[in-house]
Amino acid sequence: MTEEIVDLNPGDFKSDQEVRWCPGCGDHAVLAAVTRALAELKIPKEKFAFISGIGCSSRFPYYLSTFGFHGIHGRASAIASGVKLANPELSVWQITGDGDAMAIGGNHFIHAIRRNIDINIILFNNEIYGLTKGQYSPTSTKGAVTKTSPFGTVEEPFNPGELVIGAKGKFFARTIDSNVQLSAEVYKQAALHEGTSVVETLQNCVIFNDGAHKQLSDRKTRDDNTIILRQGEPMIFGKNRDKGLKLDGLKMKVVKLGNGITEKDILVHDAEENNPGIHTMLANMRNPGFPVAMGVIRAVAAPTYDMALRGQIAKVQKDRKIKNLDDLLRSGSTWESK
Amino acid sequence: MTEEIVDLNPGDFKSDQEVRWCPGCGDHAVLAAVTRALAELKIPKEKFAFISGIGCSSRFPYYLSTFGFHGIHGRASAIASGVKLANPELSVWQITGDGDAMAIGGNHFIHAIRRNIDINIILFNNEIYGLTKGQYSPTSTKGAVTKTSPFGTVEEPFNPGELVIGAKGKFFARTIDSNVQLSAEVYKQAALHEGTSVVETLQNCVIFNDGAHKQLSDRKTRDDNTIILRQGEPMIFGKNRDKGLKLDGLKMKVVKLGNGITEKDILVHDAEENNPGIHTMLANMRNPGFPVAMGVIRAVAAPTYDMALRGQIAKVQKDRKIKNLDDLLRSGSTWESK
Amino acid sequence: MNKSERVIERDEVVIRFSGDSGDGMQLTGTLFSNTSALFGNDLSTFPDYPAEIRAPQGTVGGVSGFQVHVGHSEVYTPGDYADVLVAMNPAAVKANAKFIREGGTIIIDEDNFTEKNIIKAGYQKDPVAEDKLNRFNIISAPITTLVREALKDKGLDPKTVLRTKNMFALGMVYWLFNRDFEYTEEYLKSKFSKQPAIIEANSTVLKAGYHYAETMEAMTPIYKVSPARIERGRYRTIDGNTATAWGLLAAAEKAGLDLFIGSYPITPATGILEALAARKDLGVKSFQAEDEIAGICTAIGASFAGNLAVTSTSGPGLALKSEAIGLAVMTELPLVIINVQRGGPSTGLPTKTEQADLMQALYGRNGECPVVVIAASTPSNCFKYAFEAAAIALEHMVPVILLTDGFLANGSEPWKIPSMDALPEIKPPVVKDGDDEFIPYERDEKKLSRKWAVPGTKGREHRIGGLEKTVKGTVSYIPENHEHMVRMRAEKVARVVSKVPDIKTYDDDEGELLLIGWGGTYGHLLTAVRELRKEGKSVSLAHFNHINPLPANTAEVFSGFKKLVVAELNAGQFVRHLRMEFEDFRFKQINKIQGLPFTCTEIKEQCIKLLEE
Amino acid sequence: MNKSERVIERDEVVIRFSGDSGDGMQLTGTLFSNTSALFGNDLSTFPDYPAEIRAPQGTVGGVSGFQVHVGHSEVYTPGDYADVLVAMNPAAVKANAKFIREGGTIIIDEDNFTEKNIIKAGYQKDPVAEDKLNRFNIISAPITTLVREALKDKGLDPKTVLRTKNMFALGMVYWLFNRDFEYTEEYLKSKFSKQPAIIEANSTVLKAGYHYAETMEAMTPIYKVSPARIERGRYRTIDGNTATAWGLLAAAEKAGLDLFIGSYPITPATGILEALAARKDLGVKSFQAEDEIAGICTAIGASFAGNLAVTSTSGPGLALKSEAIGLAVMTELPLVIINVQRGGPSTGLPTKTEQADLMQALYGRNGECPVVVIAASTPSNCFKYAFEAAAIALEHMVPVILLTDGFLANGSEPWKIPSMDALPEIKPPVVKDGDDEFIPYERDEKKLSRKWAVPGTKGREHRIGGLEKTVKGTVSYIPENHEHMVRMRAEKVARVVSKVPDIKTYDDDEGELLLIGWGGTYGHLLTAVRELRKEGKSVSLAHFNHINPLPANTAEVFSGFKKLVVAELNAGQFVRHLRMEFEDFRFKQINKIQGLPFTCTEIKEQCIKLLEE
Ligand SMILES: Cc1ncc(C[n+]2csc(CCOP(=O)(O)OP(=O)(O)O)c2C)c(N)n1
Ligand SMILES: Cc1ncc(C[n+]2csc(CCOP(=O)(O)OP(=O)(O)O)c2C)c(N)n1
Ligand code: SF4
Ligand code: SF4
Ligand SMILES: [Mg+2]
Ligand SMILES: [Mg+2]
Repeated sequence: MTEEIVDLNPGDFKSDQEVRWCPGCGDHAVLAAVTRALAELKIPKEKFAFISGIGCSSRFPYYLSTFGFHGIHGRASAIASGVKLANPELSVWQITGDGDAMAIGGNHFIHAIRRNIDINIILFNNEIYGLTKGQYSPTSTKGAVTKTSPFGTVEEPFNPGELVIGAKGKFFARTIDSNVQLSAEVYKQAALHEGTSVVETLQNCVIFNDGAHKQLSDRKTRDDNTIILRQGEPMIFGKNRDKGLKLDGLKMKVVKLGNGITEKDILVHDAEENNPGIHTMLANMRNPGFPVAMGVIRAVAAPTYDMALRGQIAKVQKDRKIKNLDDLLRSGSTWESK
Repeated sequence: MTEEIVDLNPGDFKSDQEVRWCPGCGDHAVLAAVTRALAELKIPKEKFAFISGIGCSSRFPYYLSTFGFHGIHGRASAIASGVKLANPELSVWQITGDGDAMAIGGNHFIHAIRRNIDINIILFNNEIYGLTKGQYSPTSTKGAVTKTSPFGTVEEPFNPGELVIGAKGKFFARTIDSNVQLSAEVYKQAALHEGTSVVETLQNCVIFNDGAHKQLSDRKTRDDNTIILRQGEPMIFGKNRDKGLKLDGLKMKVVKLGNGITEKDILVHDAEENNPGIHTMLANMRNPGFPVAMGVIRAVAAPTYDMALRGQIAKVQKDRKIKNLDDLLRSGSTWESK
Repeated sequence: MNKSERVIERDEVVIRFSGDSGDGMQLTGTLFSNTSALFGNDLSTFPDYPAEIRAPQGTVGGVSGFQVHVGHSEVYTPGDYADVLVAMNPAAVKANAKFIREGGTIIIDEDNFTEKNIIKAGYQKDPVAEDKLNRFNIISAPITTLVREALKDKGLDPKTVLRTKNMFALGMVYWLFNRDFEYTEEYLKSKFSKQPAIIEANSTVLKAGYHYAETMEAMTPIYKVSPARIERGRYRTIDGNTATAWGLLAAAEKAGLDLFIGSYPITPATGILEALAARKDLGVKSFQAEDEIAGICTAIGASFAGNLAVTSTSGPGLALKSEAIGLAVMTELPLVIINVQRGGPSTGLPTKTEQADLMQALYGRNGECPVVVIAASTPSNCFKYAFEAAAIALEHMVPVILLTDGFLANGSEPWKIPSMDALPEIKPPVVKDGDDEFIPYERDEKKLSRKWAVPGTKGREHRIGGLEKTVKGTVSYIPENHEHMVRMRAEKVARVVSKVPDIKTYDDDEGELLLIGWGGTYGHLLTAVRELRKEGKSVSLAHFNHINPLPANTAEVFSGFKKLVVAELNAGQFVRHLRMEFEDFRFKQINKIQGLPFTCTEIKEQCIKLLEE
Repeated sequence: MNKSERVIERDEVVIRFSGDSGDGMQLTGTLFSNTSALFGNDLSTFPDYPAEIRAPQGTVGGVSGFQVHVGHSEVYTPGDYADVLVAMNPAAVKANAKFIREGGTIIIDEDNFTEKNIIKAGYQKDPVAEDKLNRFNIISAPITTLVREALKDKGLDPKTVLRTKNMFALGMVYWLFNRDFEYTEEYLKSKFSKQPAIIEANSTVLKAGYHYAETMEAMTPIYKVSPARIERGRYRTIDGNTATAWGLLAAAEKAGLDLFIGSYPITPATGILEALAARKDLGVKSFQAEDEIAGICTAIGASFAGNLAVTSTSGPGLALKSEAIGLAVMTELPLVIINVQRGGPSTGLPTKTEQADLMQALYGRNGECPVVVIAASTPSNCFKYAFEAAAIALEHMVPVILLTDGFLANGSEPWKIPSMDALPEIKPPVVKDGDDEFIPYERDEKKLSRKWAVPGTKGREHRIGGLEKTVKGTVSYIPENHEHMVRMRAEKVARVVSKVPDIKTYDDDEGELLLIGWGGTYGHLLTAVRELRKEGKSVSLAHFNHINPLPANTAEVFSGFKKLVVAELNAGQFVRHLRMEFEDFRFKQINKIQGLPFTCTEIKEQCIKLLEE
């Protein structure tokens, strides 16, 4: 990545295009958080490439003043992989929805993750297909009544974190549109992580799935229903910061602080642990019963595909016999006709 | 599923087609194991439908005397899903390779699993593309030198078990071509399980990846390098059955029996536990250091998509107002022109 | 003067409702249309909206429109120009001014004509001057204020109050056309059955609009469009997507098979999946797949297993299905593939109409891979052609592509409800249990179709797949066998011609110019031709619903005319198909690639030019 | 008599090596070809093998063949009929008997002609009687026995011993054609550098075969095919896939860009990916994608980011790429899409050749979506056309589909090595850093191509995508803009004609019959035409490498002939393309859909018939 350091404001990352999301759509807040994160990265603007698929969320690149590519439905991971491999100097971001990434784009998504190509994936999870006006998605709650499931869905949804980890994911984080501060922070960490980073961003679709994440965004309930994980800190949460997470054998348990239970009994978050066991449990926690985990859940260092490819080319080229086409064309068996 | 009970021999399941795999290919042994399992199911032959994609392994349906469909590359899960939904009375099997299921077919694979459609997937894992003559696959060991990776691959492989569980898989088992007895047993259990069952079958490609699983099949090494899991039994293995598995905090550990460590200290296998924590660890165990787990690793009961769909239709039909097309055509606002 | 004095009797009238995406114009238009249909008018509708769910408020890009043409006699198109435009804001005026008939009426919400909104709409300052609005009869009402007023005692929040503005406009239009509220009130009651306050608010505002119009001095004369003299029988309005879905249901019932649909949502085809997902009462197995490939592949699986199998999509989705269509061709399984065309290429103009997937439907696959291609031509005859597509697929054991388009899919019209008794039986060649050898690719002598032995049928076990095979289904690389099989599959498709009715012309068998069309342009072409004929021009129309195979008498019909002109909403695809098939004719072209239907005016002008050439 | 007395001087000879898939016939054929090429012959090869890795031993389905045509003068095809057939078992005789020239020679391993094997091959009992083998000169040698004998003291296991049988046969053929061992021995040395015992065993057996032939009484006369009089220069043999890969490398070097290939393995195209994966020394970024869609989409991403981007596949893979090709068309990015055609539809005949993806290449996408289509016509000119495809893509900012086929991909021939200096520069319209506004779809006045501002370029940030857009890249639903953009994209492709050379005929500008071909049939058509001309027929050939746009002078060339006959390996696709483009001509057809190349004989026969009509 480039070493040049520049000073830009979030506003510098806004394009002149009219923002076309519905008033009240969570996407607006995500845009604000992303521009904040970008400004903090101190990288020249032309080094950013934002690649998206199709969906409401995938309109995102138009609203940034960076290089942008609005692809086709489901293929953003593949396009972004190509961009990164072609030019590893770029900071490559993928913008995608729960349908784009996990329905039609599921295969490219898990393969990009497995390969650990250094792209930053912001997955807008509104648990619905917004752009096509309200059909269920692979993350819609079982039983969800939508335009294509008038009697309720009969299928269990994916849990993005679990799928990411099952696909060998090294970085997974979660945030919510309403918490711009946290989002900006997490996006920045995703950008700094080398390798594929996935940030599930819980997003409200006011039109077709309003309130899907209400328990997690509402001022009244959010502190009891979510836990913000931070590296090295004990997993404490609650409006009064009086609840914590503890391991009970192989299972996670919510405990109340006090009555002999102190901070020392509480699990300390280690996103850098290679063993995905606890990360999976954290990613899987659901209301009611558990707080939903926010922040960087997993962030494990590992070689990236793009650097490995570069390295292999450099290694082969070091003592290469064939330096150009003329060499190649004349290599092996040839003969002269006179 | 049908109640009719029939008596058939493995031989009754062989078709009259010439088997076209290379001499020595592991696929021959899998065919033998499958016909054994089928015979034991006591289901009439016409109730079986075998669906495959493309690959050496995907030729499988031709060699069975059941209904068979040799599809296109990567799409077997989708075709099989359609067969099962169209006729839930059938025993539907998917035959697929590591390329077919996990490269091009990855998306259909994880979605079939998530939905928990009752199909039995036999995944032939030879860690190579056989039919196209030796390119690496998503399960090839990192660094593998193949026709498309002359300098070694630079990407981490999928672990099928981990991906299956990450995709909400309820049944995952592993077997190896060389152990026909175990394979037959596991295939039968897969068939009896309601919901998607995936059986990773380690298979030797004598031509393009010979010996990939040698440590696990060789008489001399196999007992120390594998552990066969059985429901309710302690996880003991080794040529002398003197080694076992134990939990050490959140990690799996191999211990030697004796010196104070007895069978009671050893983990007891519970494939039916819903929490996937231990199953993932078991599926992830690799040589050296750990034995590779064989047998049924995970088998959790859960509603299937096909039954839920049936149930929903039955429920809606119970007090339906619209019983046929004439009713439908005349429903809602209509008017008479005279 | 009293109401009756100011009545203008009209044969037909075109009304366009337009406003921001959030203004509820699609609903308003639909309610007006259904009310008119119940009244007995013939009609045709055209919804026209942006790709964004809520494009930026107040901008031209965000305008959502719904046009409806109601008539005393038959109506074939939503009309070129509107007699009445409802414009909820300046952007709606800006976007539509060019589509209003000289002297037409514009109803505006004057509360929205603030300077800010005027600028946002792209006017410099003065809409009236800039768009020469004084050519029109402008009815300016403070709708927002009046709505607030009407609901001020109801204790509703301001958002809810404003959301009823469309009902005020609708009320005004009802007065203008002398329509009653019955249908609208019923709709409100069933839609908001759990929110009586909302029902009341909407109903209050609706009446307020009506009464405002009635008492307003500057109000334009009211229009009277008497009921159409249409065939006796029971009617309903239906849009193209619903008609398609129902046609498939009818086919399943007639064939005695379960209906399976494997699809992935895509505009403008999603309505078909949605309409079928709602029909669990009729046992439909609707499967929302993870993508288009899974959509068609689950359908192929369901077809193998004996269901009437369907997959529906739009252009980009059809592209993704190409490989699997080849598999259905090779395994010779019945399959209905519905492609609701939209503007391309790539994502293109997803909410707009176009006819540019014809070549893809004919040729978008590897190898020699012919399928039957059919096109519907009105919203309601989507029922007929969906039924027919299924019948051909099932009886000839062949994949059939049914082409509709965004215009047909979203457009609606009154439709005489058919009786199921009147529809033909469908008899798929299903094989029963048995012991004699089943030969999968043995062919019917006439149709060349193979038989269908579905899993579960005793003694009929067999294997099929995508590799070339012999008649027994055995994989075969024998050169002559391949050539034979390729030719058999092509000939099987060609023989579907036995089910294709002869093409008829509107209205003469010979003449100066034959206008040739296909699919969704029918209404516009027919109207243009009828008008040209009234003007004494020697013009007729041949409109195709069968694209492959073409009707047997096509060449004969062509030979009756001096000039052959193919009109289509693309750069010339059907005309290329005709050039390939009929070397002996020369074809001229009329093409439009604007994401919009033809206007009759355009067609007439071009025909007149070509007649004079 | 001594060797020289029995020598038959021949202008050209066709040899076919055949045996079980495991018998090493592909290697044997390749070694013979390369040896002959080094000797100075011109040649053309045709490998022909089953889809299974090891089809069942001893059956006709399992026979793997390699045919090579060596000549003193120019050689354009692998030959219709073999002069010499090496048949390692009865199945090989059964499969090939009809492809041997009357009076030709068959070398068999008599140890393999057991009753069991004879029956397995599908003979009732007696191959000689059943296939009338006495028409041929049969050299029956106990090869298995002799090989065992030759290696009996080497301490090798029996499997390894038997694996050298092919070298015995090759030794016999070397004697027959008087060739030396140098190349073969060098090959063995480098291939088995770590197993000296294997090198020795193969070399021993090779010589044993040679000496056996030399001393054998019944041995046929030996053939002498003198070196070809070919142009001076340095030569190598090259197959079509390697030539394609290298052509792309040459283009990347000339354009000064990195080469990126995103592909998914598929027969018969995999060789291109493999050849490029091996070129890390030249910095190639080869990416084996998870499927074909990811293959093209990574390539599109790489193109956006400024690489020369390529994706390679065969028919079913091209079908999967259709949607994404539309994206490349819409974003107007340079992209080379290589389709190595094989037998279709669906999985079809994966290892066989065919030309049935032409319509898919032209039309297999949603919307109005034209691309440039080019076809190579010999194994070695795949280099030239791959280079050209890249040059057009880069300079005109347009996706280009390059069609080759299984016959070209696997076939090989001697090739005069070009010098990089002699190849033209490639100048993509790359934009440098800058502050003035960058307008993404501003077009070059002549070519109508847009400029290429790649991420990382300061001040050139912009957004593109698959929706319709204005010249500034802003999404636009404006009707007129859409029509304009559709026409611009089409016109841009049409203007590539400026890079397309005029079509030349072999050999006259006018005459009775013009045979018209395209792509991989060149050698066969040319040979047939040359032979017909020798027989005094007024026949010429126009062979097309440029399919879209077609050469500017096409119509002019057509007008010089009375009869136009289009020959292709499909049911008639190029002929349909010509019918659409040239209404004024009538075309006749010669078609073959058997997974095999034409034979010159077939073409000649059909031309003569058509001449007489
Ligand atoms: C190939 C293809 N299939 C389907 C579509 C239609 N489509 C557009 S966006 C979308 C899903 C959108 O859902 P999501 O990705 O969750 O994004 P959101 O709109 O919710 O942000 C679908 C099905 C398409 N454009 N292209
Ligand atoms: C659409 C498509 N892409 C690619 C291929 C080529 N292809 C056939 S099988 C195969 C991979 C085979 O590997 P695997 O699934 O592991 O099966 P195996 O042969 O190893 O049993 C590939 C790439 C194809 N037939 N179709
Ligand atoms: S439909 Fe939903 S996701 Fe889309 S812009 Fe509107 S609120 Fe946002
Ligand atoms: S190539 Fe490998 S996988 Fe395929 S049949 Fe041969 S041994 Fe089996
Ligand atoms: Mg969504
Ligand atoms: Mg494999």
